Amino acid sequence: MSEISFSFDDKIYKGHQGEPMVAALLRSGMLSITTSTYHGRPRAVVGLGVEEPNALVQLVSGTKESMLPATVIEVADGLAARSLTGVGALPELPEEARYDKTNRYVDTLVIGAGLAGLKAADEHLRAGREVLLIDDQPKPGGHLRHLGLELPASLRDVLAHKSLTYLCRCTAVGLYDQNYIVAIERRSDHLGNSAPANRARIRVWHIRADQVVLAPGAFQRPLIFSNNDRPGIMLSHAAATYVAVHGVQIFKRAVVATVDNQGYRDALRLHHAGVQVQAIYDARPVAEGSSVDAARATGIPIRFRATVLDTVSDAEGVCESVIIQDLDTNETFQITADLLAISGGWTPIVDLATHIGIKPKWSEAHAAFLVNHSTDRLRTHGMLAGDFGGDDNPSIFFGPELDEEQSRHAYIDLQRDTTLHDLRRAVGAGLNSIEHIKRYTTIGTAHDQGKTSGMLTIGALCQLNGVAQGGKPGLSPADVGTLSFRPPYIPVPFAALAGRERGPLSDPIRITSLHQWHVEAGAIFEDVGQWKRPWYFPKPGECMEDAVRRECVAARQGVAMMDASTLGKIEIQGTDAAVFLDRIYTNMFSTLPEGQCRYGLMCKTDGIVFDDGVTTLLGKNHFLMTTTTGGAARVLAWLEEWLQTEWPDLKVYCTSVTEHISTIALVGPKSRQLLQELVKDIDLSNATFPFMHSREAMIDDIPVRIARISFSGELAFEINVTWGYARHIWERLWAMGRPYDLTAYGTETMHVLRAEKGYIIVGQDTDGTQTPYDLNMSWIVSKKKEFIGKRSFQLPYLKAAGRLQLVGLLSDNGDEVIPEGAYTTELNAHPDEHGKTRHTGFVTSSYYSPALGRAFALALVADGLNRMGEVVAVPFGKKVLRATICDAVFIDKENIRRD
Amino acid sequence: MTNTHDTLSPGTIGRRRAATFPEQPPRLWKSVKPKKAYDAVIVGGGGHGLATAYYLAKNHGLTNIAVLEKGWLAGGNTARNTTIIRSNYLWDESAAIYEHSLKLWETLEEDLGYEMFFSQRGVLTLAHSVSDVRSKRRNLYANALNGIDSEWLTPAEVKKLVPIINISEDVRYPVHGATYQPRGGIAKHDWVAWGFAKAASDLGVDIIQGCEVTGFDIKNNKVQGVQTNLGSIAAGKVGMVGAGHSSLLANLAGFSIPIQSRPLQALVSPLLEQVLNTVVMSGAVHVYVSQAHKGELVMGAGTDAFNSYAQRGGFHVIEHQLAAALELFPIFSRAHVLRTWGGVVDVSPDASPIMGLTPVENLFLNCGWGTGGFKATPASGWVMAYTVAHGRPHELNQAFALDRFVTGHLIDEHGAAGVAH
Amino acid sequence: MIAKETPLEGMNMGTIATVAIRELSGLHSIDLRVMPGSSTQTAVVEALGIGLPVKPGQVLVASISGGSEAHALCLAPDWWLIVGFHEAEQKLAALLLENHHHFSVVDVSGQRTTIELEGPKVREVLTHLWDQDLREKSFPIASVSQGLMAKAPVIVCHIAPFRYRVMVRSSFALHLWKALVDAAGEWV
Amino acid sequence: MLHIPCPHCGLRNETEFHYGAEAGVAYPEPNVLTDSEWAKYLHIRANPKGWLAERWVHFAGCGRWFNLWRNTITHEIGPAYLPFTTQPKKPDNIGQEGLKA
Repeated sequence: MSEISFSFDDKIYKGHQGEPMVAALLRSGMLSITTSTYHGRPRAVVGLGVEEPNALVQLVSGTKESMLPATVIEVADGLAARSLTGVGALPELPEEARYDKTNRYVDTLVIGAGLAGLKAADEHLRAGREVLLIDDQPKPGGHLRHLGLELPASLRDVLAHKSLTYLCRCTAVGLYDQNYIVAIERRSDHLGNSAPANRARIRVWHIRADQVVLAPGAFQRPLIFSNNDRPGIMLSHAAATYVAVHGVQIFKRAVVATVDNQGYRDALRLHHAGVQVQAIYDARPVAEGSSVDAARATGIPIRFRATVLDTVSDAEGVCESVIIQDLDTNETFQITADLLAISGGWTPIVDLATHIGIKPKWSEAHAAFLVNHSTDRLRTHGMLAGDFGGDDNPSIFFGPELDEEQSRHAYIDLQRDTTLHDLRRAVGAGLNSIEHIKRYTTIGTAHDQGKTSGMLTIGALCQLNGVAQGGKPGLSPADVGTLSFRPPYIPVPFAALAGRERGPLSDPIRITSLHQWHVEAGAIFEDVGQWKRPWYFPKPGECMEDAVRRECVAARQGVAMMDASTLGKIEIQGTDAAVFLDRIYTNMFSTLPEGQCRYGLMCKTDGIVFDDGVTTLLGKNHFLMTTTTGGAARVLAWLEEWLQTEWPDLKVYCTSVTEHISTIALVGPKSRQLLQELVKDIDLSNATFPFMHSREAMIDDIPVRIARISFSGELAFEINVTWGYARHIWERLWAMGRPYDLTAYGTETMHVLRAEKGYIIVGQDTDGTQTPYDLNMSWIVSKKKEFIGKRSFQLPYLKAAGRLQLVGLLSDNGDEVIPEGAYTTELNAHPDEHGKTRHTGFVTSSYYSPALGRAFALALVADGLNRMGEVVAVPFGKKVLRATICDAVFIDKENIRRD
Repeated sequence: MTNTHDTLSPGTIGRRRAATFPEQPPRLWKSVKPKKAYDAVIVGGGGHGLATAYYLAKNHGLTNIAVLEKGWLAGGNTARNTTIIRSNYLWDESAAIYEHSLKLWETLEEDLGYEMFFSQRGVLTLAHSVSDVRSKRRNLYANALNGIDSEWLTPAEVKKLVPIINISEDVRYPVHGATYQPRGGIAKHDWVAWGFAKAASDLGVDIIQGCEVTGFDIKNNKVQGVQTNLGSIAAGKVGMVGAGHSSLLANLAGFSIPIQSRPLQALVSPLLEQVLNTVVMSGAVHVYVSQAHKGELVMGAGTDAFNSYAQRGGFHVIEHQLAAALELFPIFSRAHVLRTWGGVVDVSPDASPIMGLTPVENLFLNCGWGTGGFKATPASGWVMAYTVAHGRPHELNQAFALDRFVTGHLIDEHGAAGVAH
Repeated sequence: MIAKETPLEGMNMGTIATVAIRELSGLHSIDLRVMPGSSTQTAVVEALGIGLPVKPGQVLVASISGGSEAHALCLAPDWWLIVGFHEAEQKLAALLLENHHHFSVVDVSGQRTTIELEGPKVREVLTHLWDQDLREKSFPIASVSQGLMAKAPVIVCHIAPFRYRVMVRSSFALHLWKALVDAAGEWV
Repeated sequence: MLHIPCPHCGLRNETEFHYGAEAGVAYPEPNVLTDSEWAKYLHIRANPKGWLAERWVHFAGCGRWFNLWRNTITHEIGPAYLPFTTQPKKPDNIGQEGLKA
């Protein structure tokens, strides 16, 4: 292991590449590395891994991770960190690291590369299965690593098996339905400065496994006693590992307090590493086993029915001596110790299993909650399943009885600084559910999510309830139940979960075949769903208002063109196509002659307008439906739903051609003349090619379909052409249109033009509450046939008087464009005693019309169709405008211009 | 007691301790065993049920009442929501009840004598497209006529209020503006329920946990009481306030309601130095975020697509939500997801609640709050207490009756106002 | 002849040593819808002169006149995409006029474009964006599947060893291209 | 992320599907219904705790609608079946991941 330097709280430390940061700090004598979140008490490392409640740091180097336990940070050259008091900081620096995600399907996923996991992997490999083995440590072996032992050769062979993939530094953070596992692989932090720039720092694995094996191991748990949070008090397994494996030599005299044989094993390791183990205090009345015998043989004094009651600190708050209580006589005595190693039993890591709702079961024999599970899909192995190995015979003991004052310093959750006293208060307040107690005390809600404090809480509640009920034993942990564990198992950076969905990749951008032209022409775009649509095309120096006026004038007086390709397009074929459309649309399509187009409106079953568009009968039993831009997918899904689930007898097939066909709208009195210059094979005159007709034609040997459709009321042609030729056609028109001052226009001008004609936009002039009647479109509601939504028109409210109806609105001041969304009121409306003013409707669309030379609006007004000519008030901000209700068609009511 | 808690943030970079909570009172509520009979029984011990019981006792003098909770008190959606409080709804009927609620919130801590960390830090609702702006502005004008405080902020003003927001034009869905309700904010959800529970308990209401209703005693189409796992309980009147389980309760009483139960997920980060003093919502990109009193970021997601009572949802919903959040708040990239969880919300066809009478006499219904029920807790309790006490709806819940689905008079909040968080 | 544009204009990047990503320009494709097992399907197959795979997910490669290959992709029980068969529509034209046959044929050549990925890292790149099972046993050569890739609707075909085609809706093509290039960041 | 068995495409992730609520609610003859019967068709769908026969559409895949037994408490997936075919009987708890409904 190469020696490197890293910094912690601005001081330089030496360490071995890859070792835990806390090991290097401890070796340097750095014990108290932070102070606690609320009480400001000095705190040092307690554990070995993600369960660590105290040693939280922020990375100052690299990605500047906001909060990590220093137990899981592998030191590398250039690493810099600073201590935290349980509150993270978010630096306002751009995140430059890459994050990615991947998907993996596998026969067997084994979580945990300790002995149990490796053995399970071996079994599955032998059964001919492909195995993915993930483990959160840098190296396989689990506890073996903490013991400084190498893997046996047989297990090294497992790792080398061709059907096994092993991912280290990879933590399963969530187990979801149908064996879906989310895991987080840390790929570059441990490399420090030598990490390749293009390497994703964290990879999120989405794993789907036929079988999942959970072998996550267990955490050692602490004990509850007074002043149990002092630096120098450590879980025994952690203390022994730091001393024996990582060469930490700062502890001279140790005391071990235990409830199981693990304390003996760790005492032996400390002893062999040169620490003077002064005594083992075992809460049990008796202990047996090889580790007990071995401890005895070394001469370490062992005392049963004794445990730690309190600790005494030096001026810095560091543990200096320990007060031991005899559990039978309650006598106490003091013993000096700079290390108090605690072994409170094991808490198997049940988290993942509980994510999908499995309830852990309390085992008296193990003094632990276990998940012993074995189905075809999910199995538990190792400590989680109760295989504690060794000679353990743990006691259900969480700490001695403490008085009021002692309980104020007996910490349950070190990160949250919550004490036994806090628990007592919670119980005293009448709370008996562990969930209430968690919420009252905040135990288990900090960075470590109660990995060590959860079980202590349960233990303490058992004790407290025992006291409350006036006798022992009180509740069993089985009665209290566990806290609920929720994903993720460890905190996961937002950036990792966002993964690749950053910036432009956060949501697809959809573009048309003509997009690049629009970009080059300087278009300003608007987002319409996922589409980028040109909003307007400003000339140099023009503001939006200028550009839109110019575009409007061109369309009404000359010729203008827009990209209408985003409209949804659906081919509908089959002998029942017309019957089908009759059921879908409120109006009749079975009467539509071939080669002609018809505007249609569709409702949902509730009678509310849902989409609209023009449908053309291209040939026998062959329609082309257009939908709104936003409605394309919705409408196709709607058609398919009815065909598949209600009317399978109808012979109809629907196919989306939204992208296959690009649509160019050529609009204006000069559009025919211009287009005829390019179209040689058909006559575009009104007599041979009337309004709402569709024709096939050629432009430059490119087949196009031209329709006399107008969304502006002007003479207009929609040119449909396959995606690959759209730009050619557009540019040809553009070139040929120069003498006509052909003008490109965007959606804003389209909106003005259509509003001048009173044409609705579904979703703008409707809000999900309008029937066709409300939109003054009774003409489109067929009386002769049944269609979806018709029945609902009979519901009382849908046919009630006073409904909002679509009308025009002209403000007294023609220069003033009424804000869209503004409400109408009666002229003399005033706020009532509650400050509310009754309104009568609202403005849906509002623009300045160059053609009218004034502003105008569309509005939904109560009973509006019967109130033509009436004046309403439109209050907004501090202003009140007066406006007159009028017909929603402002231009060319006689429909002369379109021909 | 309002608007004082936000000053705890030093607003400077540097190590600091997290804010602490004040001590709780020595006793919150008494857990009791059910009596044989009550004047009224409220089924469901969440915020709404407890508030109903409290106002029944306080406003209507009915104290021989019980709240029956099948699990632990307020352990359902009350414990699982993201605590956003606002009243700037689009439709008059919605605005009226949510504004009534907000007014109650403004004096609730004093009324109950219990601190709930109600903090009027303001709620921003972002608009990300031209059409988004149009509908948000309509909302703003509607609020003005309904006497509800609401302002329009330009992107620059948004940035001034929430400096960590990215208002660049280059993000996938840039901020085009926002409505802002200064009186909106957050409260500490558990404490709200506990406050109502304590106050109700102090007024003599029996709070009974671990009591699951398994049936209704109905004679001549009139409710006589409920059957529970703890035995039969006679009741003159019964209020069903069972949130995600409403349709099951209705079925037990012999009728059907238009409710689907869906998972709604939320998440929280570890404690962070204060960076966000305003609640920020964006229906368009599914971000609902605030930074709680102690410093954790609290975020809500959208509902999962399918019916479920499992109190958990899919992780993809969370991943998608975080991607959207980072677009708006690049500074969050180094924050961590500490914990995710799910609730079961009852969703009605028009995303508005259903409150009032049922086909069974003396049996009353309050459900369908979907993703937005927390903010309505006081008003929901207020009007339900009235409805239970008088056997007819309060003027504020008249429009939310079950029969609106027959008349067609829906109050369609998802049509125009986006997500009802 | 006027050149037909494609959404990605023949963009290509990467190397076949790891992964090469390129647009295949101008693949003709038609959507064919017909009731499986019907006499119409028999007639359609006869008129086309190539077989149709039976199960959704299958690809049938057929030699057609001129020595080129056509691919018939079964996308649903009654839905095929026929790629690279220019004469298909023409061959079916007469049949369409017969009243008793219910089927539909739609030229969708412009609806999608095809991105081909090839190289030893191809699966690693794809699995970054594709949440379906790409293991050989689940998705062998001559398999096809529809789904979402970087939220864009796509059809994925396993064409040959270490060679896949992703047919993407034209409006999403540039988005998907960027996503693929991003996903391949560690290899190209 | 549910893993849903499309009858045509096999197991796929939930994100490829849209949900369609209770299965087997046929479109009624609208004009013979009272307003309240019509409202029931429009708005009321089963919402049981436990097994629910529900509709899904594989929108991102084959585009086909199908029905599925699924448990709303445990998220166990039961058999899928096509519209207009006989509904398989309500599953016993198959004990996926050992959960009991």
